Amino acid sequence: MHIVDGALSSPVLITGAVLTVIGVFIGLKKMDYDHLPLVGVLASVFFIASYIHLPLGFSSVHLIMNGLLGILLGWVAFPALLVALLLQVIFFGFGGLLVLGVNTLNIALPAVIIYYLCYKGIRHESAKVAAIWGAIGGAGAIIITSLMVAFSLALSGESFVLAAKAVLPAHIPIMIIEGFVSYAAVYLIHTVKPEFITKDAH
Amino acid sequence: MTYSNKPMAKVDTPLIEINNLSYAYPRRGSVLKDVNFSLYESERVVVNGDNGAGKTTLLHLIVGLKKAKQGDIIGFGETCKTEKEFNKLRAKAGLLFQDPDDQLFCPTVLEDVMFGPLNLGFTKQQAIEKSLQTLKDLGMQGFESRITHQLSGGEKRMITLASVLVMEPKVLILDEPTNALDEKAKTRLVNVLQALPQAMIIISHDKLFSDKLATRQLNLKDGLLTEQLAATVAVA
Amino acid sequence: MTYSNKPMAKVDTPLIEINNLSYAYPRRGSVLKDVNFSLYESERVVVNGDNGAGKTTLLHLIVGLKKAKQGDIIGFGETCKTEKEFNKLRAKAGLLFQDPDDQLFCPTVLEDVMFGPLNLGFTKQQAIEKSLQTLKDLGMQGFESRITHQLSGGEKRMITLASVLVMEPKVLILDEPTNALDEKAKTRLVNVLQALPQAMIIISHDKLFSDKLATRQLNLKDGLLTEQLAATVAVA
Amino acid sequence: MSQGLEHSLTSWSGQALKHQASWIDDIDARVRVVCSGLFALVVVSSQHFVPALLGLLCAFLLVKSSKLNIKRTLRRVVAMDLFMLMLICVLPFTTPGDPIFSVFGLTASWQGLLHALLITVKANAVLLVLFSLVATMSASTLGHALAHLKVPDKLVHLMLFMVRYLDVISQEYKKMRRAMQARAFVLRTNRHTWKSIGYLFGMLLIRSVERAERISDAMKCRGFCGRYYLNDEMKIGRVDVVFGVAFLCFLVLLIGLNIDDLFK
Ligand SMILES: Nc1ncnc2c1ncn2[C@@H]1O[C@H](COP(=O)(O)OP(=O)(O)OP(=O)(O)O)[C@@H](O)[C@H]1O
Ligand SMILES: Nc1ncnc2c1ncn2[C@@H]1O[C@H](COP(=O)(O)OP(=O)(O)OP(=O)(O)O)[C@@H](O)[C@H]1O
Ligand SMILES: [Mg+2]
Ligand SMILES: [Mg+2]
Repeated sequence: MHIVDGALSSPVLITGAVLTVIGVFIGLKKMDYDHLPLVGVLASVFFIASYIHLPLGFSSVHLIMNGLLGILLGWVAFPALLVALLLQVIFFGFGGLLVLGVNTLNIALPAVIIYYLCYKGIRHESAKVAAIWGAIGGAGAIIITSLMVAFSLALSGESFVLAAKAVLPAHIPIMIIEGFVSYAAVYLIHTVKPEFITKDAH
Repeated sequence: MTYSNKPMAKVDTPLIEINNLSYAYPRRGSVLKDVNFSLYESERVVVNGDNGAGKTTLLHLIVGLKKAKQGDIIGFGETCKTEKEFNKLRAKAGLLFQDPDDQLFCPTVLEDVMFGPLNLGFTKQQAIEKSLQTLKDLGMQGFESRITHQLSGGEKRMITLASVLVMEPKVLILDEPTNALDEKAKTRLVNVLQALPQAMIIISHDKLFSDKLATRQLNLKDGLLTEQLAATVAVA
Repeated sequence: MTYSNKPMAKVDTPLIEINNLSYAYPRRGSVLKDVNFSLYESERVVVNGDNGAGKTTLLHLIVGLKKAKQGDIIGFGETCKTEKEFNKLRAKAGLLFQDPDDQLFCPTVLEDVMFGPLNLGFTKQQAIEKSLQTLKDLGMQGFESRITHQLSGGEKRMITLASVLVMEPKVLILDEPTNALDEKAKTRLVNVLQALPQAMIIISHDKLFSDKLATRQLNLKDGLLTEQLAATVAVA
Repeated sequence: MSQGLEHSLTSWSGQALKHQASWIDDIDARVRVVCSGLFALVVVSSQHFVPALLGLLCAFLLVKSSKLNIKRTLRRVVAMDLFMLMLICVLPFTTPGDPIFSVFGLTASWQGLLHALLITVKANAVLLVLFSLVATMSASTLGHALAHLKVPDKLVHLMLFMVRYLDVISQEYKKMRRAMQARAFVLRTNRHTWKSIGYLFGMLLIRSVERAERISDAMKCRGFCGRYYLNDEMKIGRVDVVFGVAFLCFLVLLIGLNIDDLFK
């Protein structure tokens, strides 16, 4: 999921960085100082989500959960994910510094798209229906993310096209898992604390 | 009640045995030093100790949630080393956590109680039946569709107890079960625990509570586990 | 120590007065019913009550973090209704939260302690001086550049106390300050609190702790706040 | 292996990577951040092996002098290099050029192999410099440095909040995870596992939101009125200037090597 430094071409890097800056700018505009604790705490939960490794056959995958983050935070997902990814690069070596823009865009833009797609559905009064929208959001975010990763690779040169083609099928199991996990998470939130979803986080 | 009424092969083999167990936290230094301990059938052992003495650590070591650098844990006759062995042990030794909130993660009570049986491989239908029965045995019928997060402290404690008992453990391990309970809930818990047939290891800061339950009292201090001398022993 | 040594105009006007306060949570029903209470200068009032009795709720109502549907809160002679009025009250009535982690949100100790004075309008230089002085008064000098989340439980508690005291409140409101403290840290806290001149409202489950500090004990039960009859009163 | 990964990550709580005190710790945080940023820019845009390899060499020297725990540092880099290995396997076959060998009708090219190696060198160089210059300070120092570098205030405070509560929340996560384990829960590839993890995650979210409410309350109690403050003075000293200038000279050298037509 994290692309490393050196692989992508400069136009892709620059486009990614510019779009991320715009996204972060919109996110920061939408975020009051009063919401900082909430956003900070939620961002940490998603940071921790990426620690959770689930077994998949002989290997394992970690959760991304950007769909759910998008549903909860909307545009604020951009700054939240930028900070999370920055910390992951510096202290864990996941990804790279110059591709930070592209990586953030690839994860945060799907989150925002999902926010608009599932905004209504997630607020449905039936927990089951809301959870299905949660699952769609969770799985959908992964599809969009993997498409975007594939595009960033393919646009960087002929030689990456094969790698780009491999990205999509590699993400299908992750997509399924995230769908189920998001379903359960939304179902739980909806039963236990519905006001958390129904009232806007920002 | 119906828990574990099959007799053990021999009464004098300990259910759980700990030999020369030592443990240290990375930055804090040694917490347990060379601890030895055996739990026999139908005993209720209370472990006393100050805050931070390492009681919780000891319990977590017993069920393998932390791995000791030194020492053996023998559960039901088998030495446990690997995660797989400990997992088998955990099905027979139910641990009640210090903070009920940490243990309840499902939306409704029934789902939470079902979680254990499902892990043990029961079908959904069986798990539901078992759970309802256990709730009933504890006098918590009618709670199954309540939302865990909205229960009171005492109710949460009873539900965590149910979610451990439903797995029909041979040993119950309770980490400060009376924590944050009021008097009424405490009395209720004592009555429930006294009626259970399982052997127990109990941590409690509450003198009255432990005196009512204990058949043997131990003391954990400076990393050493010693028999408490002035033990007041209840009728087993 | 140097806190609030200006004498009040009259000793018999209560610092904080609560009249006919009632509160109910949406789904849970009534938690407080018609509570009356006054706090006078240099009193240390301990409020006892079971879990879920509504003690924390009461404290949050006093400083206006929750708004009562019914009843008056009169702080330092002025009835508080609006957020602005409560904001003024909060500067004079320092609340210590049940969980220190909720209260220490700045990266370093000094920044955390400075947070209050800066909000009160002091300059950065003054805020630093005040904070260092307060830390020194509490025997926590040398902690200013430590990182808050790497402190131990007892240290966290002392720093939250410092961050409240630095605002020079006239009243201290403590929500289970001994929670999760070991004996040594508790003794230290008792000594510090006994030396402070402020009036206090304290919630504590710890009988020994409250007996050492209380000049008056109240009991919160079924939403009613009553004088505890068999109160053991320490020397004020 | 997944268990090991999970463990090593959840124990991070904003502290610096494990290392012994070194002269790098004395350098101003801003200088370190800016230097590593520029380094990444120069090395990643290098077209040739010579500047990239020089960069990697420089990175090794910095890792050595920052006295990082070598074993742990390597473990982090290796995790990334596993990904690179895949690239090295794929790129030679997809890049046209002089053939090395061919299997199943696919031909591996020298150009592809070199390209893959160049990417590997660059990525490793950038990471190692980040580890030695930036990760040797704690995350809150990094936040302060970013604030001084005019990164938007909200972003900096967001990062500080996040670092502050990562540890608290990961403790909660670990406790709940242990409680599940104690009830004989084993991670498997099935729906029961995914549902349980979903519940765990949802519960974690709810507890965190409730905590955020309490934090907001605590801030109100201390007269919060919409402003955050940071306190620390950062001063540029002689060491900082010397290091900064030396590092810049090195970067200029790398740029020069790139412009030079020598390799064409
Ligand atoms: N993850 C950890 N890392 C470092 N030290 C720890 C960790 N967990 C616990 N400790 C320390 O180990 C000691 C023993 O902790 P433990 O929780 O076992 O005590 P306890 O006897 O259960 O106390 P309590 O009565 O408060 O529950 C304590 O001093 C604690 O600070
Ligand atoms: N946000 C809320 N929504 C609904 N009910 C709540 C809420 N917060 C608290 N309660 C309920 O109100 C009651 C009083 O809670 P409160 O936290 O004031 O109790 P407490 O006396 O402080 O208990 P403890 O000793 O556990 O701290 C409890 O039964 C609790 O379940
Ligand atoms: Mg304990
Ligand atoms: Mg309370």
